[in-house]
Amino acid sequence: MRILLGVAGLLGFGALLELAPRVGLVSDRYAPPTSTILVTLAQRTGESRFWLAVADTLRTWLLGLLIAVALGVAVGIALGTVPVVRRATASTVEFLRPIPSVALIPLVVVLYGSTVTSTLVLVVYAAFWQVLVQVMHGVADVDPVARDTARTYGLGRLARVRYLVWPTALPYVVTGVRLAATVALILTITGELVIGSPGLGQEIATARTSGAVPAMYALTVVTGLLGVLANVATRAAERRVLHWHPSLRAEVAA
Amino acid sequence: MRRHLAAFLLAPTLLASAACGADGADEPAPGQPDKVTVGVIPILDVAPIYLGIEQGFFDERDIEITLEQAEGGAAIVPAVVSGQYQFGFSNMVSLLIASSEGLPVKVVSNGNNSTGVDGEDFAALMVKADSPIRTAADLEGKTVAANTLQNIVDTSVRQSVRKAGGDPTKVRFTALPFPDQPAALASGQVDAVFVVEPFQQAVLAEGGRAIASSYVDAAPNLTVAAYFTSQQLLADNPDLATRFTEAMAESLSYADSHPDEVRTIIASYTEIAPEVIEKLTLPTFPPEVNRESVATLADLALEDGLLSKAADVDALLP
Amino acid sequence: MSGILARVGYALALPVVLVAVWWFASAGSTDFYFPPLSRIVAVFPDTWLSSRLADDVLPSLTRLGIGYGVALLAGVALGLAIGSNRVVAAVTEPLLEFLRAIPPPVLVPILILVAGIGDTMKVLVIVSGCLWPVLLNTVDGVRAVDPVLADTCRTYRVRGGRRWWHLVIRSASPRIVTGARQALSVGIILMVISEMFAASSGLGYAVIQFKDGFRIPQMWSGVILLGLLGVLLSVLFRIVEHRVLGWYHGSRDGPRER
Amino acid sequence: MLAVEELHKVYDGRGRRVEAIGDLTFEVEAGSFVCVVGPSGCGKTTLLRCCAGLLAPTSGTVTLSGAPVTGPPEGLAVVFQEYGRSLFPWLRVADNVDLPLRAAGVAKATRRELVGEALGAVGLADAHRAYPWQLSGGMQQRVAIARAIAYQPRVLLLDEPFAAVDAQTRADLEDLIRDVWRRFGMTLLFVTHDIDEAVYLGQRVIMLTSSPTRVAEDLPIDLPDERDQLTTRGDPRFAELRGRVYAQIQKAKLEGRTT
Repeated sequence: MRILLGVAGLLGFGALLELAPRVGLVSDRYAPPTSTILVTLAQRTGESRFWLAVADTLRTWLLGLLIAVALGVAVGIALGTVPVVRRATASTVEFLRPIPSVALIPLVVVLYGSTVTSTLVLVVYAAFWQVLVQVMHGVADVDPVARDTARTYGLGRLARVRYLVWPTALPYVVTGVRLAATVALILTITGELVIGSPGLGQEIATARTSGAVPAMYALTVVTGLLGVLANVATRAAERRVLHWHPSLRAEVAA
Repeated sequence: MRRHLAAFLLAPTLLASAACGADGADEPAPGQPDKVTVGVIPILDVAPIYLGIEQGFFDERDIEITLEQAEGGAAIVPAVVSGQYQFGFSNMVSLLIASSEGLPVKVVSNGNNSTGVDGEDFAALMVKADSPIRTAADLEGKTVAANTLQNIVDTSVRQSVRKAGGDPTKVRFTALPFPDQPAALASGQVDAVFVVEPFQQAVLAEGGRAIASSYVDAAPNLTVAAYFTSQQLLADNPDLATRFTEAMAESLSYADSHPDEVRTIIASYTEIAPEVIEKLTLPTFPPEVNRESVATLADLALEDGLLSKAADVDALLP
Repeated sequence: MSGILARVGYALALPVVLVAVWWFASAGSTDFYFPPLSRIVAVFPDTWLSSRLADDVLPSLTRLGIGYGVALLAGVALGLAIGSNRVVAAVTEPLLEFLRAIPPPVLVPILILVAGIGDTMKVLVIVSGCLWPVLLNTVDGVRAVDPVLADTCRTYRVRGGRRWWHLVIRSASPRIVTGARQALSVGIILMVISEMFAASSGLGYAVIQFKDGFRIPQMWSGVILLGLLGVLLSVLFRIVEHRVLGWYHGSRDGPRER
Repeated sequence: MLAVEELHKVYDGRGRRVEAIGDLTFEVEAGSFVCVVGPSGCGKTTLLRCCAGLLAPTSGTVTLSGAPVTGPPEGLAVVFQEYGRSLFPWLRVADNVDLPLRAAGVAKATRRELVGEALGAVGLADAHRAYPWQLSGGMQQRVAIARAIAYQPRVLLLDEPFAAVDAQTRADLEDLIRDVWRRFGMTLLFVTHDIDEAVYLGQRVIMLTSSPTRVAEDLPIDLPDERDQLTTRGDPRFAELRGRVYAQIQKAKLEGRTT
């Protein structure tokens, strides 16, 4: 029953967008009816250029996410495990985290022009913090009693990380990756849109400059669908990775 | 490169970018043509280089060109300086500002000039048909759209306002890409636009009317834009630079003498409808840069506060 | 006393070191795009404390304030409606999941078409991004209202506006605040992005103009200012959060005073 | 005052039909203190929620001084077992007590007086400005009771109110509730699983069978009105009555298992 209602909601929204321009509520030059958008979308999916753009976006997104997660986990564990280091770096993390990644746009454009590197820097910067914060919370969540027992059994620092810190931090890492994935996708497409590196974002920019309004809406719908797919995929991956884990994972307020 | 060392120090993310590295032009093997990337803007003014490639003027001189499109001169200059592009196309004011700010840029060939005829130039300051604005002086307190700011467009428009007896400091500018300007003007979000072809036709098609030919007001036979490179490339590969200049000179005179071919080539790199291309007013493509016009531009830019100190025009021009 | 000293010491140690490293590493730099930090700092006052403060910084912050405020109100109102009505929730859920997934900056070109290039467009861009975190967290918050507290309200006939405030909104407030914090970081990003498209004022616009004007030290100072703004707003948010959720932090950490 | 006639309640969950209450009929006279006790899981809480108008019975009726109860009626208050969750954590103690009065539109001066008196009655006169989470469990339940008193209900329903507090606090709260009952002349329906508590507090004890719940026995408690933890609990009559109730509950549990 719920699914029916959900579909009704979507259709209702589609119908609203269909009628608004037809009935003259909004000029159809700026808000084409849903049917035109879907037709354009169908046409676009026929062209290879569209799939190339999707591939570019996915590649930049996943590469950026990968770098961010690798850096985030490495730095997170490095900073998190040693209490002194953790306290010393806490303020720096709190200082750098809220800096909006888009502030780097002029910088990267000047350094790397409108290439994938520029967008990658944005994506990595934004996604890195999501992972780092969760990992540091995960590492801090290690039960002190467990840590002391491990030490009494003579487990070296590396062994402790492998057998104690990592399993405890894993649920946080996975949450961090899920949050990072969403942010990474947003920054990937934003980078393509504003900087002009190849991908869906740039397709939207080109559609805009050539005044192809229905194409702009169609591509926006695609970014939305991509976002939904990303959310579904990361949540599924999270369930699979953590199925063995009693769901005591706490999503720390990012 | 020292830049990556500096990047390395700055922040963890730039660490990531250092890993990706910037791609510079690789030295061509002997006998192989120079692989060269040129940054251009997808507007009318760059038709000659497209024609030059088509006519093989560059192949004859062992230059294999790929053209990359960008928003405006301000975006192309850093790309040329960083070596991402070897040559670039930019309006004169951006180049004047860049060189006065210490950027190692050098003009290697003229780009294009205004027609020099008031009211029949390839670019114009335009308003809506029913707009109360009659002359440029009426723009005081109004908003004018320009593709990027601090470039030749706002400098020339200010000169038109000055010439019409208005106070240019009271005119507000908004950065808006050329393709968005006709719609913004039609819907009244901006009071006036300065558009080059083919967007001039688009505004005319919607009943817009020109109130000034700012490029003509700025200076007679104004050199609007030019092709440039970095001092770095001039030092590393002077021969490539001279060959590029010769090829460009040939392309420019070819374009000047074959206006109809200019129109057909435009269709290849823009999404302009053929019937509109027929009605376009073409700029002129003299091979030589009009030095006085550039000097006037430099004075205007200084007066408008775009330059922090007087520009050394001779250091910039070939 | 030493406790505070240690805390301040820890907090300042690394930042001071990093700034020093940046200062000396870039001291001799003649690289056009990596000017010495000393030059950036020297340029900072007369770039930002001049007329630009009123021409660019103020408009940006006003637009952010209005957009964020509208998104907060709309988000909470819609969240309350959706969270408390099962049918409405079922109908809107997939639609919200889709609209939430659209990267907010992508809406800028569309909003330019629909709302032009003036301040309305910029505020709408900020609202379109900030709305979702608040809305979705409010829905979760409303659903997490304690049934015993709800029964208490029914028994004592606490109804209407008073019920909405004391039962629903106040018990959902911890989640709403989480949403508000996420919305703030999105808001800042959208403030900058909306000024990079078609603008004649604002922080994002100013930084782009410096870039296009090849005034790199000023551009860097703009980037730093944006960073400081991000940090300042997150600190301000934490202060407000502590006042609004004093009871919540107290109840979570267990009775201390008694 | 409060009459329950042939109350019947069935929970129709997904594929599971649970007959919480079979057939209950009893009456609580005005001003009396009636306890209800039964084996765990015999629908005591369901009964109380039906009486409070929070839950609609499948059949049968509950009437409060003649009027059928379809929703939470006026002049009725409830004290829940999870005291922590029935107080507003974001309101100070005084505001928690004051909220129902504000909802009922009582004048400000009267409200301040009622709140002061109620908090005084439960021994929390100095805790006006504290937050609930700053108080111990027992004190939080006192706030809930104070809130009920201030509301001046004709009927007060208590759903195992002292189950979640330690023994000593429970004894104090038992004495407090008796004192409150006598002082404010309310009608009380007190649901508990603690047999001793039921006998110690109630004028009557209604014993329920296991589900489907019926009234096993309605036992008047003829202990003296003046009661205290030492003498009353030491009284042989108390032990006798307690034994009676205990046997009845054991019987009900056995029946529950066999049917």
